[in-house]
Amino acid sequence: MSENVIQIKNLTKQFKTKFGTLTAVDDVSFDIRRGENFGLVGESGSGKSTIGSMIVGTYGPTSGSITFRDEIDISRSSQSREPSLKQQIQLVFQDPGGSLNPRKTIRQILSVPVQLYAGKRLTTAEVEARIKGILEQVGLPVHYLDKYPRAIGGGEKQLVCVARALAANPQFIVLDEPTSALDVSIQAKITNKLIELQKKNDLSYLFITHNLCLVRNMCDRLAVMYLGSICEYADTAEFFENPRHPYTQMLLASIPVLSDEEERLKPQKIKSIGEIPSPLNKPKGCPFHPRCPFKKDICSQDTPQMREVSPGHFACCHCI
Amino acid sequence: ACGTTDGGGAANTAAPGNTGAPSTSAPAGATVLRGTCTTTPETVDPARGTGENDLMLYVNLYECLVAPNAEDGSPEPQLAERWEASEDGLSYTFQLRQDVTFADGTPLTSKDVKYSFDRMMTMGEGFAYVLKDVLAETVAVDEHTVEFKLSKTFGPFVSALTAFRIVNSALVEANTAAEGMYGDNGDYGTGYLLTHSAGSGPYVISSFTVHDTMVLTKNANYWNGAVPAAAPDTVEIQELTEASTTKMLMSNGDLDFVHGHQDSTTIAALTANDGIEVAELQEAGLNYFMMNTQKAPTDDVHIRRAISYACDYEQMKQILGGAPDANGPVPTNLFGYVDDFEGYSYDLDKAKEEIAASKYASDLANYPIQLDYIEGNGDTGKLVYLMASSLESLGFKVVINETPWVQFCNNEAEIATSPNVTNAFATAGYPEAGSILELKYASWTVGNWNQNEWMQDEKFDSMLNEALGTVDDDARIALYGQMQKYLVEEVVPSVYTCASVIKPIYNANNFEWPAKHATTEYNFYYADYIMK
Amino acid sequence: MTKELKANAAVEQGQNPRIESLKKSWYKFSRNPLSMLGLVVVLAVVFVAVFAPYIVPYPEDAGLTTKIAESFQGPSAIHLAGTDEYGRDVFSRMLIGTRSSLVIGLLVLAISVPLGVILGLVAGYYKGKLISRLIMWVTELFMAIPPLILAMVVCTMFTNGYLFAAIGIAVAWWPWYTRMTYNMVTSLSNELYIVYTELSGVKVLKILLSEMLPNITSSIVTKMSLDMGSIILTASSMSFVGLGVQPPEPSLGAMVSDGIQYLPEFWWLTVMPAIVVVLIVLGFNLLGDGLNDVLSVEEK
Amino acid sequence: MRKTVVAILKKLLHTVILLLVLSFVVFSFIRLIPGDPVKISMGPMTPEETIAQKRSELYFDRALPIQWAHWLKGVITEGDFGESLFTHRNVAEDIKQYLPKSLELVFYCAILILIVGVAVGTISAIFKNSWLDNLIRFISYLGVCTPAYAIGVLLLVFSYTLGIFPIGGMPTIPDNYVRTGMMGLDCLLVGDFALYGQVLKCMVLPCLSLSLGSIAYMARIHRGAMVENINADYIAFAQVAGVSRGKLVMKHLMKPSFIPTLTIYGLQVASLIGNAFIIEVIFRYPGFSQYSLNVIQNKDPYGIVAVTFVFGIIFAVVNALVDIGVAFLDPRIRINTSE
Amino acid sequence: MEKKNLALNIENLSVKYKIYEGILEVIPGLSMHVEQAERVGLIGETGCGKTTVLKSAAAVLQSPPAIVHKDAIEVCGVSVDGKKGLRSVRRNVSMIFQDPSSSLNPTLKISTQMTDILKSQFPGKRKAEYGQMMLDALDSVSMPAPERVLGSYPVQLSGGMRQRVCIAMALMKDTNLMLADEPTTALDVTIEEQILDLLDKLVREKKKSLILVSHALGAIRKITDRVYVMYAGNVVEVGKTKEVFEHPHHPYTIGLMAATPKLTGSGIADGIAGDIPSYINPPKGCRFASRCPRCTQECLEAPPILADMEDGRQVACHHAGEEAAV
Ligand SMILES: Nc1ncnc2c1ncn2[C@@H]1O[C@H](COP(=O)(O)OP(=O)(O)OP(=O)(O)O)[C@@H](O)[C@H]1O
Ligand SMILES: Nc1ncnc2c1ncn2[C@@H]1O[C@H](COP(=O)(O)OP(=O)(O)OP(=O)(O)O)[C@@H](O)[C@H]1O
Ligand SMILES: [Mg+2]
Ligand SMILES: [Mg+2]
Repeated sequence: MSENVIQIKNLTKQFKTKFGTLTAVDDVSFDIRRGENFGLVGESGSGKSTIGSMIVGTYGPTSGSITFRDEIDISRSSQSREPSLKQQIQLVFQDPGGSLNPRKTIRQILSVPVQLYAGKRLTTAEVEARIKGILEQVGLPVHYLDKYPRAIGGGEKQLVCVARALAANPQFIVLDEPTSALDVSIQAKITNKLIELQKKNDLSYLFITHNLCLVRNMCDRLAVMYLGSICEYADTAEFFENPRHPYTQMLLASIPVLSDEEERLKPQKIKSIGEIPSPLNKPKGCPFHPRCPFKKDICSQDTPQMREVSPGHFACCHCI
Repeated sequence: ACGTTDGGGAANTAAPGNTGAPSTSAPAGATVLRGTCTTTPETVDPARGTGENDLMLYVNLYECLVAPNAEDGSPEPQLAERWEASEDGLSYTFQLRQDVTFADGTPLTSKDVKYSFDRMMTMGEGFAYVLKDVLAETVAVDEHTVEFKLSKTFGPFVSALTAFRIVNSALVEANTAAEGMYGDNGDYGTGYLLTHSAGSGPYVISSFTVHDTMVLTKNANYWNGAVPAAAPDTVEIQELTEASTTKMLMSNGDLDFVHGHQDSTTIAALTANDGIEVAELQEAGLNYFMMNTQKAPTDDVHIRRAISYACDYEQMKQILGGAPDANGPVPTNLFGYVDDFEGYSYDLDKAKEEIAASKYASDLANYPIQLDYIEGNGDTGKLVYLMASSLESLGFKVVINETPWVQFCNNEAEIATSPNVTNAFATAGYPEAGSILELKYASWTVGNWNQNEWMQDEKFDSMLNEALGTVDDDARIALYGQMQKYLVEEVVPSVYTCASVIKPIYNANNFEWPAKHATTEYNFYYADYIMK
Repeated sequence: MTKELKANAAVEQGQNPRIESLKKSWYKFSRNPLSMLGLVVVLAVVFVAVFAPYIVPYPEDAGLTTKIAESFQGPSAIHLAGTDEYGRDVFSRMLIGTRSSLVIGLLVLAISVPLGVILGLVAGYYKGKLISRLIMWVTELFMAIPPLILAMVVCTMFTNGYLFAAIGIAVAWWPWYTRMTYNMVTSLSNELYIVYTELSGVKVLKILLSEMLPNITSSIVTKMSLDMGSIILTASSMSFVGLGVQPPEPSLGAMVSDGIQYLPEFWWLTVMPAIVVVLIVLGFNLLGDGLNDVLSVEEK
Repeated sequence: MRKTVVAILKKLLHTVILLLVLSFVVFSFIRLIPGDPVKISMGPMTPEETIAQKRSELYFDRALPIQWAHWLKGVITEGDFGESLFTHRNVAEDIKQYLPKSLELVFYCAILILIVGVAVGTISAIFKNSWLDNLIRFISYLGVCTPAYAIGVLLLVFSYTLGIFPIGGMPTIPDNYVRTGMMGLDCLLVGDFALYGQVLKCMVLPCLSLSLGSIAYMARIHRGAMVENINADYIAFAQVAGVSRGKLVMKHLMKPSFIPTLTIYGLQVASLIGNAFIIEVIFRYPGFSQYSLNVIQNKDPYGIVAVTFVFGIIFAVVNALVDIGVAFLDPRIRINTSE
Repeated sequence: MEKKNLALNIENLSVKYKIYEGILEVIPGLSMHVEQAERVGLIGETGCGKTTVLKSAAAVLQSPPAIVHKDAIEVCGVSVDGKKGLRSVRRNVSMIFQDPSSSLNPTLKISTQMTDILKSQFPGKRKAEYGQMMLDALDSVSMPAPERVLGSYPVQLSGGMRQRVCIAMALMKDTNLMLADEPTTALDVTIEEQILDLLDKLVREKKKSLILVSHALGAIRKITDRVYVMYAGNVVEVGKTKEVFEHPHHPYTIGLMAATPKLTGSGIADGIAGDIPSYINPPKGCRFASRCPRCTQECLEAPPILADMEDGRQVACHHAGEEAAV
């Protein structure tokens, strides 16, 4: 299965703000394969959500392209997309509370995509049956249908969000930090459910998070972003064994871990220093160079290019 | 006195000078008279105002060729020494006094008289309408002789001159703006006269803030002997609409007099205080229910008669604090009033008969009577209520509207917006029956608030023209008499409720009110006041 | 606490969730004595407004009655709030005057709320587009003038009466609803559930009506209740200067202003209707605050 | 900060343009209403020619846009707002006469509202839930619900019976004193403190009647803001970090709490001028609101336009001042608009 | 244990919040202590009452809505009771809050906020002296460009800088006890590490006692000696940090550890289903019962007591020592 679900080429997104142009995503390329769980990691403000938003069509890119299943160009905003495309690409947000309408019961919430994407008029009974089917898939009891979102817990809300995405019967789901608003104990339940559903429904995921440990445990491949650009991009196992980019190393080294065993897996010789600059005044050259312990003169001059350091493992650094 | 009640039509409270604190504008030791009224004049220009409040001001600042006399209001010389009319009644020659000077010391000459009349007739505002079709030309024959050439005979001519005031032409001309709507005459001094006086009267304006305060001070150069020392050195009149404030100021002693149509409760409350008294001044005017002769159902004379019978005259007079009777359309104290017909009395049975005789008898409910009155005009609201409930008991449907003054005027300007009946006080413009008869019933004076009757009666018009054109007094009175009889017995355009009496309240501890003058505004001639 | 439990339990069992949630809100609401006081006052006002002509001692006094002989009687058992200059019973007139206050309030809301909310929804949804700018521009235009002045200007342009007083006030009032709705809709547009429905291709009208509107109704209802008070105050200030309801029909503001000239001797002519105005406004304010508590807490 | 000011000035300009459009709307409206204000202004029996002449002088016989353009030209080139049919003089002069007096009244009210409102609100918040707090809350609730005219009448009667303050009117200011048109200020400028005292004394009642409602409202808002901020983390943090209690309340708590208060304050002050007419009528205060009421009731076209215009400007200026104040208090806004 | 030597001693603390819906019985009866120079961790799910405990210790809990009962809260031997006590307790604790952006006054400059603290700590000094003290304080938290920071408002600083400022401010007071309430949750991993290291260093250097609350279990493990695990207002497990992390006894702790994704990539256990019970009418037995795989009738009826285990650990579970069951 090497067919690409999503292929991103030279994607750039700029926002015009009061204080100038903000390049949220800067010349990013990667692809997501069919049935794959692709992790996108990076610190806050690095542009992860912006990429996700462009894929689902919240807004179009400034430049670059996004291709769906190697053929359909989807680098347009959602308004100009046809319904079938909207159906095939779904989205789950970080904040489960905010993504459910507090004035609607779970049944009403779920019936929207069910009816919208049915392609024909459904009877009430049909809708009901489908809703129940989906609810069962995500493992929520049927009596939840009559509750308002505020009456159920955070984890359950997120399951409803997943159910709502599934109701469209999609091929690809963008998961924008689906668990970071939840407690660890609940996070586990959701991630496991997501993996299970992926297998069952032959789904592909773009899994956006800043928790590297989580990516380690559920993604097939991952990309690390820093200030709008991707700095490293590899298979999960390869990445954790052999991180190449100084930022990824710093990131890994910073992870607080629970056991000595894990401690040993972390790169030892690098320490976190400096502050993350504002994306509004990005450093010239390599965006990471002000914090980089290995920086050379060239780093502050030229923007490094993405290079394949080993098969399937790309990094973007002058020093490799 | 003239055709309008006070401008605001509101209860004429008069504002004292400054009550909050002692006046600082008057020099120490000067006597100050403080009064209020609900609306102060908008200008000091004698060519513009016709309202009671305007006139109260004018009499103190300006003078006329002739003035009404104190006993009966008939004209007597003021600035003119004597006059004579030509045989054909088309020319009047006036000999002016030689000793008159304006407040600034300039002597008054025929030039001033000509200027004043020309100015008024050109501007066309104020009382100009009285002589509009009559006065052809004013000629200054020599320095102290003026000749008026008329285009047609006009019986009340001399009487009418009591409304035409003489201004200081030199002063006004010196202060005329070049640009204005009067061509060569620029603004004709209207700008200057907004806030300045230019007359020969015993007082001059020393400060005038529109709709707020006006301050009058003695004319030091008064030609007719010095203004009596007992008269107030300064008169401050403030505009004050809120009756309660007026009342409190008055009983506090912060106020010397309150002008106008206060309602009876206020008067009662105030006169309970020691020294506070009320003057009763019968105006040359009446309270009318003016019935629209063009609008159903009041276009039917039977309905109008029914309304006349439905009016509880006695109680209404009582409400107004015991006002004298009105008998017919002309005030009883006016030159030309004739009493040779029978008026109406409160008689519901007769009213019912009249209704039965009318074409609306079976259909009263479909012809509601709209009854308007002026907001805040003393006790008139009560009269209207009394009338309305009486009418309702007869089966009419009555809609009452308490209308702000301006709205009232606006409505009356056109037949479409005029109501069936209005209640208001109307007064003569010059002291003669012809004035009020023309103002209220001539077909050419419709569209003014004094005439909600909307009379279009050819017979009446020709009678009126004939009367006004008659120079001989007795003949004219006889004609007036016929008109009154005709109106009361055949046309029935109005209900004549009772005479108009204004009741200024004053503090007798502070000053002494002079002997009564037949013409209302001359009761506010401050030179006659005696301060204590 | 037991009631609370029951309410909770009912929700648990998944009966009609909407009704249950209403019940819960009601329970919360009813526990606040001030809100309940507000509700009681408002209900009483409504009751009085509807039935005043049938319950007052002298219903005829709302009209043209004149009983000059009985004028200016102080409060007594026969005339609870005394009589006025025409000898009419002030108590009866106050109660009947309540009706016009309420009717004007309702009329104003009936005009300004739908207008304001619809415009606000459209402007909010199409934020940044021409239509939105246009709407908000007009809104600002109307908000650039003090409401009372605007209302009076509009009022004097028409003739007097209920409807025109209401139109006058409504002209000054709708922009506030537009702006409020606009603000809420623009912030709702950033809510993820709206973003989601937009992304999934739900029609605009449906988003506005079934996703957004239910989320702003509670704020609008709260504002309406609070506004009732302000509108009644404004209307009474207007009738204080003679705009609006015309005599002989009683209106509270006009009663106060007419009574002022009889101060201080006949104080009841002003004081009594003024108290009624304060009471009505107080009632609506208390109710509004109560609703605000319940509805905004529910939101969280 | 400079950029903030620029932004605010831009907004002001925007408002002025808005108001010009509004004046056009008002013009059209006035032309639409039945009745002829020109005729009414000239007295009952004035002949039609004279009225027509007047109409043409006032541009009332011209097409609306022409009339409006003429008016606009007058306003822009010579500050000429047209002639009032109510006072027969230039509206600009009327404004000059009445507006300063109202502004002065509002100025004193504004000070009163600010000081008393904030003080009462602060006390209420500090003694949250005590009997004092409850009493204050109760009174301010009542205050918010009581119409200004009722308060005015009440004060009038009280003061009448007690005889403490003058119950209406203002002392006459000698003509040679007049500089700004504000009575008190003129007295101060001339140095006549005795008269200034009298002016102040006369202003007490109108000021009180006009402010009490707003004071109550401000107290409520300020209390709310304080109470909300008391729970803020930074207060707890400053408390643990050892900031003294006085500083904590008067500085660390007051400053952020003042932001919402100031916004409401601006609205209140701006609306004071519009709401003042009843008070001005009751207390015989010769101010602009009363004038507005008069021109509105007289349907005086240029008067109404000018009044709406002036109110619009006042609203805009007050709002701009509040914006500046808020930006001054709240660095978040300042920095966000100027970086 | 010699109580006099304790940096903090809380005995049988109970906290209720009165809110619109009713009374939240958040903390039913909690005891904990911190010894001199000891670093203690406090972990638990969102809403389990960690902040509440810290705030009660620092005596800054707002009442109302909080209703506090306790047998004792003593900081360095001084009880918080009475006005005097309160003041001296506050003098003896410093606290860093969860969210650096909300714990600095947004309307005051950093220098103003710091000076106000200094003025109350060291009254009567000259301006320049205060300035120097502030610079020193900022230096001690390795703040880049401290002068610029002093002249800034909080909005002008990044999250990491704000947290440094908070720490500097907390350190200005010479106290024995430092309470750190999730000082790093709002920050990114790389910055989080810097801040934790800094805090660790300072506390060690100055021999302060520390309570660190954190969601990041790794951080707790790195810095603290002893850890309290809380669940729904109760302490469910206490012990040496390393030991608790390696061999958790309480089913909640066990679930928590298992659910945390590991760098080793060994997969994720299924976590703990369900939510914290409502604090309005909390269950009368064990509050964890509804989510507990070991739950028995006993658990539903009586709340377990924190009991000593043979390995020095304390666990509040009716089934303590039955790890096998999970
Ligand atoms: N609509 C927008 N307008 C302007 N700037 C935006 C917009 N959306 C995002 N940004 C900016 O783009 C940058 C990247 O944002 P993005 O949300 O993609 O980051 P992220 O990696 O998802 O961060 P987080 O982990 O905090 O979610 C940020 O600096 C953000 O402020
Ligand atoms: N001021 C308050 N009013 C009402 N309830 C409160 C208040 N503060 C806290 N609570 C409630 O008390 C419970 C415990 O709160 P606390 O803040 O102590 O939890 P926490 O463990 O610090 O959570 P987190 O990890 O989210 O910071 C929560 O359920 C919260 O809703
Ligand atoms: Mg994001
Ligand atoms: Mg917390």
